[in-house]
Amino acid sequence: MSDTRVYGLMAEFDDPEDLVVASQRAHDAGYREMDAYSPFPIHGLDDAIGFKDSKVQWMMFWGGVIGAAAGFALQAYANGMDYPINVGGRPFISWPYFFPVTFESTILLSSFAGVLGMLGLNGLPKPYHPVFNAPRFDLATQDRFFLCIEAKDPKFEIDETARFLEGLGSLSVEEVPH
Amino acid sequence: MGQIFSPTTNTLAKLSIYGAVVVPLGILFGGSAISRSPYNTNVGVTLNQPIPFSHKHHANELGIDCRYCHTSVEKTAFAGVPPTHTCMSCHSQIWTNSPILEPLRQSWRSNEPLIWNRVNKLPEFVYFNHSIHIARGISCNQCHGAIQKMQVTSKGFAFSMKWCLDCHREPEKYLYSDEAHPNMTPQDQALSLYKKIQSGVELTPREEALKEGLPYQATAAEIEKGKELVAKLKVKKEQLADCWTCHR
Amino acid sequence: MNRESKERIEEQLNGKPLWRSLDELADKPEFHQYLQDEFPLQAKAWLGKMDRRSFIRYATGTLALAGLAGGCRWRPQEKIVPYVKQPEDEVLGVPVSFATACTSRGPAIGILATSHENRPTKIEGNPGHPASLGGTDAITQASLYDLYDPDRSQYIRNLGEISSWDSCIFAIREMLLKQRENGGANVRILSGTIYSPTLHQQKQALLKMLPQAKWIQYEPVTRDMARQGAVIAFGQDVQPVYHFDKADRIVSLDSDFLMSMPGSVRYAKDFADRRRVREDMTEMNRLYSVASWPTVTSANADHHLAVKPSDVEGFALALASAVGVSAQGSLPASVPRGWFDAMVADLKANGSRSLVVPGLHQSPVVHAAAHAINQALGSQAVTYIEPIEAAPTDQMKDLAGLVEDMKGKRVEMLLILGANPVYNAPADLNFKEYLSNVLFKVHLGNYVDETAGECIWHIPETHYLENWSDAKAFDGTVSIVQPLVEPLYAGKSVHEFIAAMMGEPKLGYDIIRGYWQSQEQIGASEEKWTIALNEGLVAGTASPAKQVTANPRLQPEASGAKGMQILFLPDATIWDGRFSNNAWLQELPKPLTTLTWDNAAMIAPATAKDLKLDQNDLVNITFQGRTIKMPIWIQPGMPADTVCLHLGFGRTAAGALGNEVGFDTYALRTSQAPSYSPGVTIAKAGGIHQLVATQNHHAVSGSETMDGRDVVRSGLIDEYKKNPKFLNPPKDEEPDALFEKPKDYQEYDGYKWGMVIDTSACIGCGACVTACQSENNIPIVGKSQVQNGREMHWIRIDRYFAGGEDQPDTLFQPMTCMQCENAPCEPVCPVGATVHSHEGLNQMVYNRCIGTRYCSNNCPYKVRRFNFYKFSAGQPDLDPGNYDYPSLQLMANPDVTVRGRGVMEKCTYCVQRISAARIEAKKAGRDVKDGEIVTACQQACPAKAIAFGNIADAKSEVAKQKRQPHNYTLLDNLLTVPRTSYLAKLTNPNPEIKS
Amino acid sequence: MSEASGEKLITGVHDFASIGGKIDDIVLDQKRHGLNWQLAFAAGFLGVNILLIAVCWLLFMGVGIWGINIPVGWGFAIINFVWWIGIGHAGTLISAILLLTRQRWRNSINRFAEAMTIFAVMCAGMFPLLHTGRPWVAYWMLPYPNWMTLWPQFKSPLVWDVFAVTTYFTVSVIFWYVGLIPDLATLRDKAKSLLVARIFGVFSLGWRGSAKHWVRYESAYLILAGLSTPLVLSVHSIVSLDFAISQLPGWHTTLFPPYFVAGAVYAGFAMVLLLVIPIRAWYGLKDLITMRHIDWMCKIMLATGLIVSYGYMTEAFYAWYSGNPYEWFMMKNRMMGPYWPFYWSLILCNGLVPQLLWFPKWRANLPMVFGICIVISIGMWLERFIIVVTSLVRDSLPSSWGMYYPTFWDYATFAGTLGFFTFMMFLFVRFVPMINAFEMKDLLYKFQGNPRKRADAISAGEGH
Repeated sequence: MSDTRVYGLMAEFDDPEDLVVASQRAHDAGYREMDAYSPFPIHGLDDAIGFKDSKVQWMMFWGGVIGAAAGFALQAYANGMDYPINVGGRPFISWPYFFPVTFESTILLSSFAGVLGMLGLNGLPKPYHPVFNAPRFDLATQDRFFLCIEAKDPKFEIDETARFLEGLGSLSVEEVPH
Repeated sequence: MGQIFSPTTNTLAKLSIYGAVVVPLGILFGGSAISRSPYNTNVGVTLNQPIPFSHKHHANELGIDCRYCHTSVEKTAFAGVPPTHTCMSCHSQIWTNSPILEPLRQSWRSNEPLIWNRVNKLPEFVYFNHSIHIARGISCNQCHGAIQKMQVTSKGFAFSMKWCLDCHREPEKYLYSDEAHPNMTPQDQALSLYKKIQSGVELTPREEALKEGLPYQATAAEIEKGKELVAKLKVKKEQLADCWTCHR
Repeated sequence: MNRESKERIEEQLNGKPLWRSLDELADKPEFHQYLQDEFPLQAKAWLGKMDRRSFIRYATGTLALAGLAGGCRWRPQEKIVPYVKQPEDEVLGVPVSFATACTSRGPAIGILATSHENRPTKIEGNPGHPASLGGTDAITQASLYDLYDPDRSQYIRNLGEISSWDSCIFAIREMLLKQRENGGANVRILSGTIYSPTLHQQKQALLKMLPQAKWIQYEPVTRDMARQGAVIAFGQDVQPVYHFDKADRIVSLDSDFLMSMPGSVRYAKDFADRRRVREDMTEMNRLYSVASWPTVTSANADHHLAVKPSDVEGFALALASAVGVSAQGSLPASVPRGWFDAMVADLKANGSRSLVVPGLHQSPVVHAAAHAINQALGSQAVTYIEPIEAAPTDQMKDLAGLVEDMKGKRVEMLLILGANPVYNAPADLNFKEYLSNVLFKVHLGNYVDETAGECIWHIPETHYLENWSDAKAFDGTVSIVQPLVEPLYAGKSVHEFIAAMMGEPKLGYDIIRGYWQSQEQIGASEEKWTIALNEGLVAGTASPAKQVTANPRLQPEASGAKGMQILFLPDATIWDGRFSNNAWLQELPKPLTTLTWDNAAMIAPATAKDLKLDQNDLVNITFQGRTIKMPIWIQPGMPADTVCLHLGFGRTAAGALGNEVGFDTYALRTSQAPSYSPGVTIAKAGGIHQLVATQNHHAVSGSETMDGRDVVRSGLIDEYKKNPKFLNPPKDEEPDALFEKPKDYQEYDGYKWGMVIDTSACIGCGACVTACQSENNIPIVGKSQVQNGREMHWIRIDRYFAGGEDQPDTLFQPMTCMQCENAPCEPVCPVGATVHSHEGLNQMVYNRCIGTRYCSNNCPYKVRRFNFYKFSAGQPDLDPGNYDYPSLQLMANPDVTVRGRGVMEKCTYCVQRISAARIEAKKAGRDVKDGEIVTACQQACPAKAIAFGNIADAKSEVAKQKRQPHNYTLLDNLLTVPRTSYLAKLTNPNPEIKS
Repeated sequence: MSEASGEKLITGVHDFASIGGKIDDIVLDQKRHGLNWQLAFAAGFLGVNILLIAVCWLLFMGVGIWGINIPVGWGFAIINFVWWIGIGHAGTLISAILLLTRQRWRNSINRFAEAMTIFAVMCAGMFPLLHTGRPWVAYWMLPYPNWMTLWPQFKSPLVWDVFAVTTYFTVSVIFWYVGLIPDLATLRDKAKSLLVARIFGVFSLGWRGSAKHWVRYESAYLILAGLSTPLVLSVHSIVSLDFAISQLPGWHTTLFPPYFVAGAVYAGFAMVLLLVIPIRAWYGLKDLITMRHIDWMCKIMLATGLIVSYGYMTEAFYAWYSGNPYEWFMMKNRMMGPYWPFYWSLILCNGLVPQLLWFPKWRANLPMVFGICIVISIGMWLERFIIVVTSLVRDSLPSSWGMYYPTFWDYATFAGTLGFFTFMMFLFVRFVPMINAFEMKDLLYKFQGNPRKRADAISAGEGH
């Protein structure tokens, strides 16, 4: 049964390893709706909270494919079909000549897909987010490491969960208001 | 320092994303729409002229042949604008004291030319030749719109390069010969349209479109005939679309 | 300035056509008012504006003068201004051409002048005229610019103040009446050489009225020497006419008969006709040249010797005695004996088909000797006629006499008709100084020049395209000069002036018609008159050959002179200075030197070494006590110990463009030594003057630069007879293209335009360059821009030397856009502004060009030209002087876009002419005939070295020439497949002479 | 990268906070920017003004104000374009290629180098635009539907340039910005005033450092790097095709692409060092940008320098070996023609001087390194001059040969872009964290574990 008064409970650690261990144990304990926060990427943290995602890679791949197709199509249509013009006796459609632009458009669309995809999937831009309500959360981008179990987790029960988190050797556990 | 933005900013953020997509597109399409509108092309926009000359009246109601005033239209690049003398050849007899013709008489007396505002204008680097188009039987209305309907003359079509190329690339869609009068010269055919309109004979759909100054989609059959005509007139399609055909 | 007065005038101006209004205006007080408080130049500027107004009035419809303004609508509403009454004969937009004659350089050259809506826009040769045969020279082409020159004199001036025709003629009449009392003893008239029968008659009439008066003719470049030579040889003055078509062996005694003689244009054709080698025509003439400076003629010679001016005489005498004329004189040391003997043998062997041609600036003895030699050889290639000057005299002597009279204050009234003695009289006469002794001086001329500045009255003279006149050609044929346009300014022709002065004012037409009324060739017959006008010549006026026999006493005069010699010559482009303000001629690279906008002291490389002089070094040249400072130009092919100075530069009152260009060499020229003389010293003055040539590299074949480059091909006719393909050896391996042409281009069955240039026929005179400039609205750019390599000529004449520096062989190669089928310029253009047409033209679309200049970088022939500034508007330093200038707008060819700033341009094969012909053919339902399309360069070429046409038509001239075994394309290793190809240059040297 | 060497990448005793502080305070504490900054910035600003004047005059008069002519259609504009683009390449190389090859030492300089790339490409981008005769219609090089039915001519290397350079610029900006997001978030959270916090807040897009974010973030960042690598190689290859595609002796050679890329990296690293050496001193970043970094950059310059020199030799060799008189003359003309001093000073600058970098003691001598970098920058500029000008002045037909003399306006425009570059660089230094803080923390953690733990351990030891 979840709790709607708060967004969740936020535990603070001062060591990356502690955070990984804590997350792992929270996950083992059956918590699912949770997230860990750190100033820099920590290897294994995603597995610890049981998070898998490879959408970005695929978006970039397809972005590239579309870019390549569009790039070549544009040139073939423009110089080959819409207004074919003889320049120095070269063939109207000539892939070696069209390669550079095709290549560049591949890169361009792929990187757009990647970045926009990454932001989109991360739900950014999102200037307001409840976790910022946590009093010490501004350290999350500096030198502290946080684990937040969210209230929407079915297993979430405020006192129970608080105790559980303190048991993980956190420096402090605080409520994150909405 | 905790929360620095209010929840509404998230909505703003989302909006800004849509904006980033919509606004540029809007500018792009809006711009091109304007550039194709009469505001830019002057199609159908009438200008103040010293005399409100009516093609409707002279060409259609009176049925004066185009060549009476535009003498060199089938001989040279320029159609030619009539000298005062041409107008006076009639107006020394009729409407001799109508006020709207005063500028004309003034010009005649003082040997001062009439100064008209130019309606149809191509850029300096485009070289258009009336005579060859007439010699292919292209009606005036094909480019100038429904002249015989114009109380005051205005531009019939926006002379865009694409528009010219439509015909220069596929002349077979526009060249035709009048079934009714097979052995009429192309020149006469080009200028016969008005006589037909006046006599009220049955017009072919193509002629109907020309009369209205509307674009016309040639039928498969007509295109076939057009192809034959192209071959007969030894029109070199490829050469027609070469740059130096119009630009030098 | 006074606003309302200006407005008032402008109203009146708009009122009536230009040409009448100016005359009338000149008398209106506010007009004077206006012009006083306005600088003349600005006055000109807005008078110019009127030109444009009236021009618009006359030219309905759109004329492409505005350049590349782009197609946006935020432009002033354009007007259409039709005629009130349309002239009967005029069909709008159709150029009309009239036969008349160009008299800019004196003797007539028959021309057909093209006119668009009453504006002369192009000058072509008159195929029916003996002096032209369809060809022209650069000066004739450029005479069109003179008509529209913004700096032309536009008002009658009294002591520099604007005055009126009436007050002027009144003053002159008054003076004349006074002078009549003593039979005009104190009246002198000074004119240029008279070639006009009518003018001659008027002269006689005037002298009848004033029996004591004297009429002097003076021009800096005369045939005084030739005249004296003829007298020595024949005891009378006759003038030779050469028939190069009948000459197999030609010896040029320091003559430049291909370029700077009366009749040169005709001579060039006759000469070239004998050098056009074809598979089935391998007989060539042979030209020996003995020259004191490198000319187009010596450059085209099979054997050429560079000798001092004075040695020519020795050579002539030696040759004379060698062919059996009694003459004393020994062969100069500078001439190799073996060379000479072989030549003599060759001449004798060819007897009557040999010809010796003396140079106009050579001494009388040389002329006499030449006549004697020709007679001794029984040459059929020369005939003798009455001189074409109406009254041949010793001009230098007469001028000296005039100065004497002025000195002695015996001259009270001096009428100077079209002459400019203050500038070009010999220095020792001090003409300017003594002119001040004359009270009443009148000057009639095209410009307010140095002389006008010294005169009381100045009257603008009409251009030959503005007036009625007549003139004799080199062979005596008379042409009627008819106007194509009313005088642009308050001009009077010399005929009208004299008539008015004598109290019977008449229109030019009546004067000329009146004269011919009295001549049996035309008489009263209107039909004959019309024919004469239409054909551009009066039938049966060619002077008949005279039978004369030469028995000259030939004694050496000048020969054996020691030390450095000085040589004065007219300039190749601006002649004696009369064309100084002609931008086209100033910018036209001079043959061989490719020098522009300057003259220089030409010396041989060897001499330069002796004197330790370098290109551009300023030197003091001292001759007979006078010194001028000018730069050195080191020219291969100059004889040692000779310094060659060209006349006509250093003007002070030529006009905005001509002033202060080059150095005034008249300051050294004396009446004793008008052409050449020893006794000159050259001393380094320190400092340099940057001379500007369009081709800075004396690329000598076999040298470092030409090393291995297959650029120009030339060889001996004997080789050719053995193996016609010897200049076209098969490639060891033919490289083939990496790609296949688009189908519809391979299969296109329409016209395929192509060009062939016969380098054996091309004499390198540069007429084509100016013709192209005129036809295609090519702007001039000025010295500083040419120096920076930004000249705009679409066709250039490349000049290569072969052999040593002292007496190199010269090869000319006209270069235009090659219209390559695999054009390297095309694939690199990012916007497709230069692309290929189905007819094989390399199209340059100005209005699409964004100006990356990549095409030019990638053009191996470097024939593309770029508008680095708005050259067409005179930027950056030629304002006024280009197509935005009102009077010059009238000159523009309406069928060609005037290019704006930042776009590339190049030769188009005169596509406007192709289009016109194609459309006419289409309307007539036929194909374009061979020869129906003639490019501007081809039409102008006096030697007819250029062929153009449809190479798809095997019977066309161009196709025939392309099949010749010595036809080759330039840089074919690059696989550009040019449509322009060359016929290799073949020479016919004497096998006996080992070089 | 071994642990041992890795540790040397951060000197001095640091924990997450102190490293963050060192980087962030430069931005947050504006008082840190003293006279040095002001002087450098003033110089840059002067340059910007020169640039503005030069460009206005150019647009008013036309390209005639430059020294270009026929035959030399391209002059300073294209030389500078290639030079600037080349400089840009070091940035991408450092951030992308070194990331892929897991060269950890890149972390302290990549942000800086990327910024340099962006500004260099801006400078480069100006020239092709300005050098056209009619810049106001230069947009015709872009494909857009129009009622002339005209398109760019895609077979032209100049259109490839347009696409390559714009793509390169866009991707570089994206890459740079993505790298910035977490650091901007840090600044947001450290900011003292609400306004500053909000500004950084807007730009950091609400980054929270969540594990889920990091996963996607890292994969996107890595693949971006993967894309940038071929991109950077392609860009200069394409630029080199401007020459290689043509038929001009001296341009028409397949050697160009690799040798251009090497040259680009060469010049780029020189520029990075020119900027890094003073700035690390001014802003006390010696702990983060250590001598080892400089040492490695010197080695890379040495390597690329050798490649470039090899390029010169190959060029000469093939000119001779081809047996093509035009090619061979071109080579002789470079060495002995009117521009011979340029060629030999090029060999000196790019070939000989950098050989000093073989010696560790020179690589450790900062003034010397700085000097060498200047020499290399000049040398690389000369290389482009030689390629563009000497090939054009003496082409196939001796009749059309000319000379090229740059004018005042050529120099002014070039100086102007140098100023613009400095101007932008120092704005960047002042308002954006110039070192990638989160990667440095990561680096610190990877090589030293959690510094606080270590500190506790030490104190515990003392407890005994």
